[in-house]
Amino acid sequence: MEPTVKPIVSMKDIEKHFGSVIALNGVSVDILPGECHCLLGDNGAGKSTFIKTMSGVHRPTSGEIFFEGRPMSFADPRDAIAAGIATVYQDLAMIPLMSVSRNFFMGNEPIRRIAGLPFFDHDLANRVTMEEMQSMGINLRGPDQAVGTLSGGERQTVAIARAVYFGAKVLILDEPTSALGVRQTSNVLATIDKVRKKGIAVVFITHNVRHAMAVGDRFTVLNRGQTLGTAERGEITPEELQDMMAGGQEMATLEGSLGGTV
Amino acid sequence: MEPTVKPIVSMKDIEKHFGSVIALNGVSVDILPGECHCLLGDNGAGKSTFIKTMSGVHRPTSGEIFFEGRPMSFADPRDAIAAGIATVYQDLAMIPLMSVSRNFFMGNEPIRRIAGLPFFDHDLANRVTMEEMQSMGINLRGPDQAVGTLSGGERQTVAIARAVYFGAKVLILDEPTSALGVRQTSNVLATIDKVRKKGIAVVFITHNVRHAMAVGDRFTVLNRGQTLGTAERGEITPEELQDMMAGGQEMATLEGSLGGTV
Amino acid sequence: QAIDDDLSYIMVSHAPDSDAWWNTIKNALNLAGEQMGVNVEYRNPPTGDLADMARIIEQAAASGPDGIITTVADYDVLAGPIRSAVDQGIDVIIMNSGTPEQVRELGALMFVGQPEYDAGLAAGQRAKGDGVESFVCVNHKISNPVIADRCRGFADGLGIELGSSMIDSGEDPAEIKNRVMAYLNTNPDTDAILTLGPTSANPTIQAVEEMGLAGDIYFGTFDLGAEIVQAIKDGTIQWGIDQQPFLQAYLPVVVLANYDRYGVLPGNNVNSGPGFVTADNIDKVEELAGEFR
Amino acid sequence: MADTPQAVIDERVKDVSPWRKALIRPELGGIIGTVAVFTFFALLAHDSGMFNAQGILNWSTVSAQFMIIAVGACLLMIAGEFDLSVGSMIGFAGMMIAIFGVTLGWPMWIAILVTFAICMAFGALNGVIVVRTGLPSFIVTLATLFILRGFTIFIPQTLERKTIIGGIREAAEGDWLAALFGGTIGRPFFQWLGDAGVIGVFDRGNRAGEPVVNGVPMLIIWAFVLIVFGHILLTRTRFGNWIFAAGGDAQAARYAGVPVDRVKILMFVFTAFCATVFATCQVMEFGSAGADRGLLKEFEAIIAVVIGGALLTGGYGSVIGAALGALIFGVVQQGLFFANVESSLFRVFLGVILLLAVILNTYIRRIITGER
Amino acid sequence: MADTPQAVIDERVKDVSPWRKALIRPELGGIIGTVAVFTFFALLAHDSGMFNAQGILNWSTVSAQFMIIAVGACLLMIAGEFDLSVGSMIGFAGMMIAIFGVTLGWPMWIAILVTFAICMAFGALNGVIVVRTGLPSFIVTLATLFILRGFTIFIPQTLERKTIIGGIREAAEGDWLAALFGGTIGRPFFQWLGDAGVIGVFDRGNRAGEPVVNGVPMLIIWAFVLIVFGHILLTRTRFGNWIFAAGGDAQAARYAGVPVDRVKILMFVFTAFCATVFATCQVMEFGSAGADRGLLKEFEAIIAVVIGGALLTGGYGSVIGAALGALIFGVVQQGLFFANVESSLFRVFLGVILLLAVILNTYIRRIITGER
Ligand SMILES: Nc1ncnc2c1ncn2[C@@H]1O[C@H](COP(=O)(O)OP(=O)(O)OP(=O)(O)O)[C@@H](O)[C@H]1O
Ligand SMILES: Nc1ncnc2c1ncn2[C@@H]1O[C@H](COP(=O)(O)OP(=O)(O)OP(=O)(O)O)[C@@H](O)[C@H]1O
Ligand SMILES: [Mg+2]
Ligand SMILES: [Mg+2]
Repeated sequence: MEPTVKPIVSMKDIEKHFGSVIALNGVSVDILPGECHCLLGDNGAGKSTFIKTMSGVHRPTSGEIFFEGRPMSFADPRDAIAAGIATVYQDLAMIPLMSVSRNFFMGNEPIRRIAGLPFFDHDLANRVTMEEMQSMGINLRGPDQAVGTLSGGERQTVAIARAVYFGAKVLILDEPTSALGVRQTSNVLATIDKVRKKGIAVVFITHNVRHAMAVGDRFTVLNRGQTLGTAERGEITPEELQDMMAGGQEMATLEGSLGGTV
Repeated sequence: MEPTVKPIVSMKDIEKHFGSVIALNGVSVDILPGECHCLLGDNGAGKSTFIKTMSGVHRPTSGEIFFEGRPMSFADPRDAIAAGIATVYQDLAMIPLMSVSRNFFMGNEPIRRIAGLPFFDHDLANRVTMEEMQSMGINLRGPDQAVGTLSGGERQTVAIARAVYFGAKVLILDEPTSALGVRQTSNVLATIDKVRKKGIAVVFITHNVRHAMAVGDRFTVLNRGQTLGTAERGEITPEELQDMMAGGQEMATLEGSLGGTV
Repeated sequence: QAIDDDLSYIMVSHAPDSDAWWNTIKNALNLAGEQMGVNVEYRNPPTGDLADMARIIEQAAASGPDGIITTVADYDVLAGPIRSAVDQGIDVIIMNSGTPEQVRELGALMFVGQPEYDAGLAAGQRAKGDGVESFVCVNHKISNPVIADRCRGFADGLGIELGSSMIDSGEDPAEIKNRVMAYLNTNPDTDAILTLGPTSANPTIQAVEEMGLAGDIYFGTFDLGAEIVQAIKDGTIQWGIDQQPFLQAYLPVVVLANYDRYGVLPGNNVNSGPGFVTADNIDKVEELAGEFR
Repeated sequence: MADTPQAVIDERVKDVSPWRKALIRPELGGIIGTVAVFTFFALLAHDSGMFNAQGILNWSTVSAQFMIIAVGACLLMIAGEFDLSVGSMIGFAGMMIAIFGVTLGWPMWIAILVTFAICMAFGALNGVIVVRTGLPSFIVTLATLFILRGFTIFIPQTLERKTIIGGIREAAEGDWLAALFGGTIGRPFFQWLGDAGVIGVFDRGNRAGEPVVNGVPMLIIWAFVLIVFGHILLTRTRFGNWIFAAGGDAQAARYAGVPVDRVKILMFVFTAFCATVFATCQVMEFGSAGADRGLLKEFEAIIAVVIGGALLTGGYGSVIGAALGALIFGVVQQGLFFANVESSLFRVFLGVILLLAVILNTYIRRIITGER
Repeated sequence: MADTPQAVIDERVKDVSPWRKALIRPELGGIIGTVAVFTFFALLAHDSGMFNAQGILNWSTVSAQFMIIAVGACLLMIAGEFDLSVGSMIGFAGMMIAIFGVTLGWPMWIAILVTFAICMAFGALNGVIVVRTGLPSFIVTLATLFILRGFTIFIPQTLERKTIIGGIREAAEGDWLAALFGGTIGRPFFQWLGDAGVIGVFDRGNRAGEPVVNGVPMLIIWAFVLIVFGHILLTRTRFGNWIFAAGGDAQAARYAGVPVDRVKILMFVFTAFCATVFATCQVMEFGSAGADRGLLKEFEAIIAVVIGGALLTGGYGSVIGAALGALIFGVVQQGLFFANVESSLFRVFLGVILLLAVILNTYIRRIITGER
């Protein structure tokens, strides 16, 4: 955690309350350029809430966000996207009734001017979509195929391909592999690796330790709205990570309490 | 896997297709009375689909189900519930706009006859609900509190308490701990243990190996619609289970392919 | 009926599907068609929208009948389509509503009917003679501009301002009944009630009966129906304005058929109303009320 | 589990004051609205006769009409569907009774029973189509709206050559079943009240000396019976729990063993039943059936239910609330007449009240159910 | 990524035959319906004048009316909302033009512009309330339905003591803006057609010799322009993509940076714009505004859109489909007159067509979008 590289995003003491629910209770994390930062934690730990404050969906109740060193306050996701933070949400930001290429370019539609009027450039959109999907290993029947006809894994891949394509400075992936088969997972992990090598920071949320270990540079574990600290690759073993995620000591106590059945 | 005990539920060669999606591709599992049978597997492996065929939600495309030795074919969940298979679904079978006690008794409303007419016995329902929720460690403001005001974990607990209360012969829990904090998880695991000791068969779905190891007697791993076999406690280590779930060999190949970054 | 010249006439009314009064028209139309050995058709805008009616007249003209019988419910709206039909060579007879001037301007053959305003005016004058000084007009179709003319005519005949005497009663009988009762309760010095058709008359009869005002309050209505006839007999209703819808439908068909076959045409408009039906002349009306009367 | 200390529960319950707890209920919006509306008219129209015996009967009758269809619409809406064909059903049912009882001359009780059977069958058809095809009930019942209205005009037109069929009262004379839908009860009691001077008596006309109100119309009795039935069904029976469940989350309810399809179809049938009760009372009171009866009643029912706090998307609501909504609707409608307000402004009032009520109800509902 | 072999793509595309691919589109239901309807009437009413110049003009004009409001309703429905106040808005807009232009005597173009501004403001208000409060648009626009209709009756009643205001054509004489909404174009061409004997000519009166169809009404031009505009907006622009996204899943669209609230509000405004165009054309053509104009038009618009294949819950549909739906609606309505079918049966037909269309469309949509 030596500050040799300046963090691209720096979240300080973020708290987020939903009414009486305290989803985040003071979380600080730095994201460095070109690293793959894995965010781990149990269900409900606050991972999704945390990255949503980063991408402008939620405003933190308290705490500060610095983007490239400057304090930042995103009013809505559009601002964050404009600044260079692309996000693939866990609850897939895909619209099943729309075609793949329309989904791919949703919110970033390519424009071609005809007689000075801005039109959606369908040709470009279709071509890019087909190319990008192919390079992710997904063969579409055509760019106008509805997302609803894709499998869950394919949908997830479209979402990732989209975020990658719009080449953000920070790419946030909220459990991108959770709906994927092993082969597609390997594709995604390889993509993360590729993206990271381009110097883009990747925030990778998962609760699968093996997936995290495969590509992560640093690991932050959240537990019940608080961070259990950030570890670098090599400082920690998969078993230790797993323990931290599942509540570590408390789990051990629990296993004891089940009365020797373990 | 010696057939000393007669299985209470026996699923033979179950296949389930959704249109072109093959969710289950010939899965056979026996559930013994009083055992905690853990069903593990990656996301999308078919775990939920499998238990839904067991509980009457889906009809298998092919394959047979034996309940207490007799072939069974449930037309809908009501039949399965009547036969003694209670299920806590992953996509919580709770209705947020309804009160806790109404949810608790949904489909099993207690009846008190007044002048020969059957009325919903609210007093009984309220009393039972408060008691059961207390015994699960959840303090309600009152039995008429809406489920929507409960936290995700609390809702899950209501669902489990409900299934336990209606004392089925087989209790199916689809990722009951996924929305729970550690303390509540320990409560659920302790409950599973209690239930099992009463002689009730528990089918426990999870993708957390530690949770499975804590209470499981036997472990079945599903992978992409097929079973990788059933192991008994002691025959298998947590690491082996984890490997099987994540795709084992295929994962190793993947880590290799990321080119020495692992 | 050996005449085999295949004449066909279309009648276009301004009434919504459900308006009961127009049944008499339909029935008379069919009767005339049978008797004269011609084809007759009845068309109307389903919701009573006059703009839709204009389209139906255009449509009728397009289907090339020998004659069209229609109303001038709103001169502005209907003048164009009617004139086009006339210019196209289709004989047009105006019935029910319209004025002789409008008929002339449109180039229609003749007019059979009772201009709404004039009928209201005549009724108002009669009521004035009977000593009426204030009234309530029960309008069951407030959004329809045609029948509101009856209230305006009545007020003018009495020589008083319409003001808030016209109430929007809605079309539900219980609501009509209770609104009339509410009005009469708050305005106990109301001398007279005017209803604009069976829809508003029937519940109003019950309202005055229930309030014990039957026979006591001056009650006149437009158009007839079984209940209205009974109420006239009972003395609850002083008079019903009968514009003799039978004639409005029957005569045009007869005139058109004879005009087409033999080139004969009456020289004048026919005022089918207003005829006042009272307890004295009710008997003949009674039998066929709602069907031909 | 038996040794649970009761004290703990009590301790938690104290968190919310009993006062607030009694207050925050689905009907609260309806109660506030009712109080507001009555206060408003008490100030505006207190000397107009709105609150004497006759005036009360006046707005009660109108409200009772709304209540009858609101109860059906309310239960159906809680079960997660709604029915736009209520108005057409009212017209259709009245016409069927007239055709069977007058045109065909059947005994009135047979005419009424057969009409109930036909209308409830149409209700069931609505339900079956919605449940089987999964189409939104808006579309399915919109189609029924048109189809039934078409038949209501077409059938009498073809059979009788008119669209109003009268003579129903005469045909129903002395019929045991028809008596349940028409007329009034409690006449001696009101006569006594009149004699005692509690309520006014007619002082002119041919009924001078009779009390101005001579009984409670059967319509009001039906409204009362249906509200009590609906309320008990919804809150005190197993089936009521299923209604909530079916509307709250059909899938979850199905998993829990609730026969959702049956519940929804039955609620469509019940809505049709209420519409037919409405129609029967109407034709018995007014003696005639018209093809234009019931226009827009579907909206009025939905508005009453929504003012009463039910959720348009299902799973939440109360019959008492719907009844209060109907009361508000009726009182506002009649009250404007008593207050001598230009009657065409009624629609404007109605729209504004609907908006205010629904915003208030949303707020109350969020507090109760913890919706986000 | 550049070295992707194009061949692979082509190989996959072959899986689905191009024929089937061209066929399976949102408009398919509308196309099938149109063909069916025309075949039906060609058989039933071919000799009734339905397909001569005048007859074609007749059902085209009626269809064009439906199309104008269907375009607005279609885009709004795709954006996930719907508007029950369209019919009232039509009555209200016509009345406003009449009041400004005739009663107050303003120049017609100012009257028209002010009316557009007022109506679009009401549309925006609908949108803002729906978006801010999260209430269902059914309820919010139902309130607007009543409020606008109330004003449409109340205002002229108060100002002019009648509910119909005439004299608009005279007041609009020579007005540049009014000319865009009334009258016809292409007169010389039709005169030529008439002279050539292709279409009939008037044979008497002061227009003898003129063709019976003397031009294309501006109404049809407006319908055409709005359809083209709506279709291009929806399928060829960035904003069109946002409309689909807003209706498909508002939350997902918001996350992806689509300004969902703005899209929805604008679509409410556009619907109000279409309704006002409809009203302006109507008053310019007929010269008077009545308080009953536009009754039930909201349902007709929704029905046309749904027949045209749009999804009631949003996110799916096509303007061309809606236009075909409007065409079917118009042709059936007028065609039944041509075919001399009892007019009360029209509603029965409409209901049945609606049901069949929506079932067919659901089936087609499932194939396209892979819905379960
Ligand atoms: N909009 C909201 N309103 C209220 N509470 C919320 C909201 N969003 C999240 N929460 C609560 O905040 C807590 C953290 O949720 P979050 O979704 O961030 O967890 P997570 O770590 O992403 O879990 P998972 O692994 O299941 O995705 C949970 O208790 C959740 O119920
Ligand atoms: N109703 C359905 N229609 C079509 N496909 C379905 C349906 N239900 C499930 N599937 C598919 O079947 C496969 C298995 O799904 P299932 O929900 O059983 O997985 P799972 O093991 O429970 O995963 P998870 O851990 O995410 O809950 C998935 O590919 C899913 O998309
Ligand atoms: Mg999450
Ligand atoms: Mg699952």
